[in-house]
Amino acid sequence: MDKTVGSLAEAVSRIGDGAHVMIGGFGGSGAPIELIHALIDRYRATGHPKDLTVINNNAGNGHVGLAALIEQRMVKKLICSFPRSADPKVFTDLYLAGEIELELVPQGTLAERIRAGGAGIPAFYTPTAYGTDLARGKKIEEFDGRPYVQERWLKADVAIVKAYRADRHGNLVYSKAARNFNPLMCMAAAHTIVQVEEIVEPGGIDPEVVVTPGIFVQSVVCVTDPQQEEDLNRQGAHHP
Amino acid sequence: MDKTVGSLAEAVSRIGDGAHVMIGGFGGSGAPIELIHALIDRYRATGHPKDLTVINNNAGNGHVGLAALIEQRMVKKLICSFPRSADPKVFTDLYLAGEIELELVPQGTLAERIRAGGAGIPAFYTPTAYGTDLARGKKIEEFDGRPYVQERWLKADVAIVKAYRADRHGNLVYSKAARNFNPLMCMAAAHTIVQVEEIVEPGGIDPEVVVTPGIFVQSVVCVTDPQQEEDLNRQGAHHP
Amino acid sequence: MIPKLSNAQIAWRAAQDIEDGAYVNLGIGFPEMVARYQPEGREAIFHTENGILNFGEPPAEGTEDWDLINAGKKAVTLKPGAAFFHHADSFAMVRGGHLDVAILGAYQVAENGDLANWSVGAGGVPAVGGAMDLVHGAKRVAVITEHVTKKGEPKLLSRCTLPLTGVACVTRVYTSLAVIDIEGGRFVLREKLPSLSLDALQSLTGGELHVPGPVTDLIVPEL
Amino acid sequence: MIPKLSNAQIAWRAAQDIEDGAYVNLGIGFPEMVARYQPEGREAIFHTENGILNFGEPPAEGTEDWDLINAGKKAVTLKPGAAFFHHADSFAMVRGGHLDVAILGAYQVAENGDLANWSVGAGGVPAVGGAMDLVHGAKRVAVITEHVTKKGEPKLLSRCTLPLTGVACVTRVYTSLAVIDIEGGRFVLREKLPSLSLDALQSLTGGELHVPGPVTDLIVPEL
Repeated sequence: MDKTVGSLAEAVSRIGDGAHVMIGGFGGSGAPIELIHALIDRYRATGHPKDLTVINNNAGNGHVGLAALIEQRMVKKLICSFPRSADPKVFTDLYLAGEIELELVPQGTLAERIRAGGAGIPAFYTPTAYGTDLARGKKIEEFDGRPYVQERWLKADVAIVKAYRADRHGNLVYSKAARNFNPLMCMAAAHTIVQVEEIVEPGGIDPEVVVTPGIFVQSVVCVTDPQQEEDLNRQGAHHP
Repeated sequence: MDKTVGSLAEAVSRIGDGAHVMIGGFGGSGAPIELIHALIDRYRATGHPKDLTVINNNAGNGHVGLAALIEQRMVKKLICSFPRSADPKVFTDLYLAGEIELELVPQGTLAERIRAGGAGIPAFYTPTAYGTDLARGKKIEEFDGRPYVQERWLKADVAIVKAYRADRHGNLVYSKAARNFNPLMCMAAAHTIVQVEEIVEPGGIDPEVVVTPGIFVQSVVCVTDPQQEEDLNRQGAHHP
Repeated sequence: MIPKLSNAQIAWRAAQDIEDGAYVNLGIGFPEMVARYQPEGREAIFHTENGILNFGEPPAEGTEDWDLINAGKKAVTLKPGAAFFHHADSFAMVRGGHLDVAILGAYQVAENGDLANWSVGAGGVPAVGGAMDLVHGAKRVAVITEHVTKKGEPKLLSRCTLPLTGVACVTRVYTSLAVIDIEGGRFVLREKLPSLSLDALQSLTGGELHVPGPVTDLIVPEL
Repeated sequence: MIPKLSNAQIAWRAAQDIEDGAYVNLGIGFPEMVARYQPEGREAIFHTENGILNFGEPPAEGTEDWDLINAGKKAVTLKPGAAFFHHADSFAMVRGGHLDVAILGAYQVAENGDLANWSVGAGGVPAVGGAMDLVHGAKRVAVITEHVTKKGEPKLLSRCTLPLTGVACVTRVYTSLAVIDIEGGRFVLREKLPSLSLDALQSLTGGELHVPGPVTDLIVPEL
């Protein structure tokens, strides 16, 4: 069993128009910048994929990564908790012009909805957002005398995520707080594509410390020295 | 911050009559034998705690650990998925005599209910058990044209669990498949008591490999060379 | 005496349908035998509910590690690329549709795919374990079983009479006599022992066998 | 000019109520200052939504690791005994009642404990982050805030007029003028600046201040 693919371009080659795409990371931490840029490069060469629905905690920052994806007008709708950043101009301009849809979800509910998608739980109840605008139109049920909001699972056609190290079976470990949404998104997508700094043989990761078991991963691509969104933005980088 | 306690007796000293007690382990693997036996010893000395509701995957095996707890008549009700074992006589006799209650829960639903208890999710929907006797009387709801069963969270007053190593903050790592229900039960109890083979200073466990963060743990007790239920039963052991 | 496959031969036949790279859960007991007959050159990864992916053969007697067991509480070993995880993550794999195949035993299977394999009804101590979870989520849920009970009664029925494990969940049944798919609420015969007539097979089956296409000879090596 | 506490002084006052051994989440921005004023001899463990327990001070400029940030996306360091975990486990800690204290900023707080701190209403891009989760689950949800807005309007009100973050969730408010508990749907005054009369404080407060017990002088060091 070998889930490695040879290039970033090959890794993102099968993402289709209209796909629901989960993109890992919290801000720039754990964001798969190289995979996102490969997707942009493909779009600029072929016109595909377009009309994407993207699930991420944020809406990008500056002109690289998710912000660059939005800037290319590849994203029809964004599902996120916090579309603000140091430089949110790309998303903000399109949103205020009514040219991108936004589904705003509380951060913990977003995480739990993604986990539910991966775990085969179609709906659950949470106290979060009860009595607020973000619960409008949602089913309310009382348990033990307290009201809760019903929330639905979130699934995706594809997840593109970043980890630190993988073995050829797709077992993953992460680096520090770059873990965040990545392990959940691996679970919730039909096809999960991971970029890692290092690929080792099976047995090269202690079974006790695996964070994402390989069953949740379909493709692994090696990016030995990945860029950090924060560094790129401090340099004023643009992609392309 | 130091969550260590000096003895098994002290660790279990505050469990009250009628308490809901989660006991970690899957069969003998990950079962906190020494903590269970300390609880039995306290009961034999003081008459407390009694009328316990115990949550465990199984109903014990032979005459040690959970089986011994049941044999002492300390358990009023058992919530489990599989009350059969190589030697299930203790539970079976009491059950057939109508002297212990049983709530039978599919294993995956049991795990998810405990996680939900720990995660503040009062109810969720699962396909498991739909159309079977174990869904009787439960709320059914359709999502995307498929019927699902509503299940409620499970919480406990106390969890007694087994891990491999702890630091003084209660961060835990486990040994192999002895992990099983233990990390979930740590999350779902108001007070979690853990027995470990080794206690180290904070910093002695790599933050990347912590399985149970210390926030879910209240008491840690050291049992350097814990017994395995399987070995005890092969020796024909009884407790006391 | 009707010719029939041994348990090992049924397990062998089921093993031939497991694709290279498949993630597989084998039910406790008889289904565990399927792992022995993986075709050469194919690598399946086995999952056990209690939190291991990619476990292997039992260890030598006397070298067991009782922290390293499968769902049947039998000692196992690890293969390179194994992973441990807790019970909620384990059943996320099951319920979330991440397993390619689950192979389970059965008391009864109905032509609509209903499965009964956890309870013989009233009396005794009920125990369900992971059975009701395993029938949901795996991309393919197959059953391996004797074609009839020890008393000679059909186990493949129009409707199950024993308490159900799951509704409309089974898609293929490997029996001691035949391989039968469940499609559109019907038993569809795919393979049968060459020495057995269709009529004879039908007489041992509690629901109607449909034969929309060719029926292959069910040929299995001596084991 | 009304005398009032600086932000640092409000944060200092809030920090005095954090017990030894408490697990604490501090909201993004102003609430983060509370971490600086932990009383000597007490050890609190700080949680950040993006998956760290027991993080510490920011690193020196130029030594940041951008994989090691807090929920405000600022670089942090680790203390001994830290742990990493994914977002679902992180919010299990929040929603599951495992945090002892959450300290948040506010646009408005109502006497029934309602909090508005995520949206100033129509216009602009809405963003909620973890605010709606944090108000549920922590054993104690406290707010630190100026007593009035920059325009001098009360932030403590009978009812919030801005979009709510959570219903009946706040139990204590530390302001630039006073410490006020929310009990039984009422503002209960506990401490006020000694130079400020009760009438003056009431005139700056949009809901009735109840004084069922002694009111302590709110005394805070120069910072």
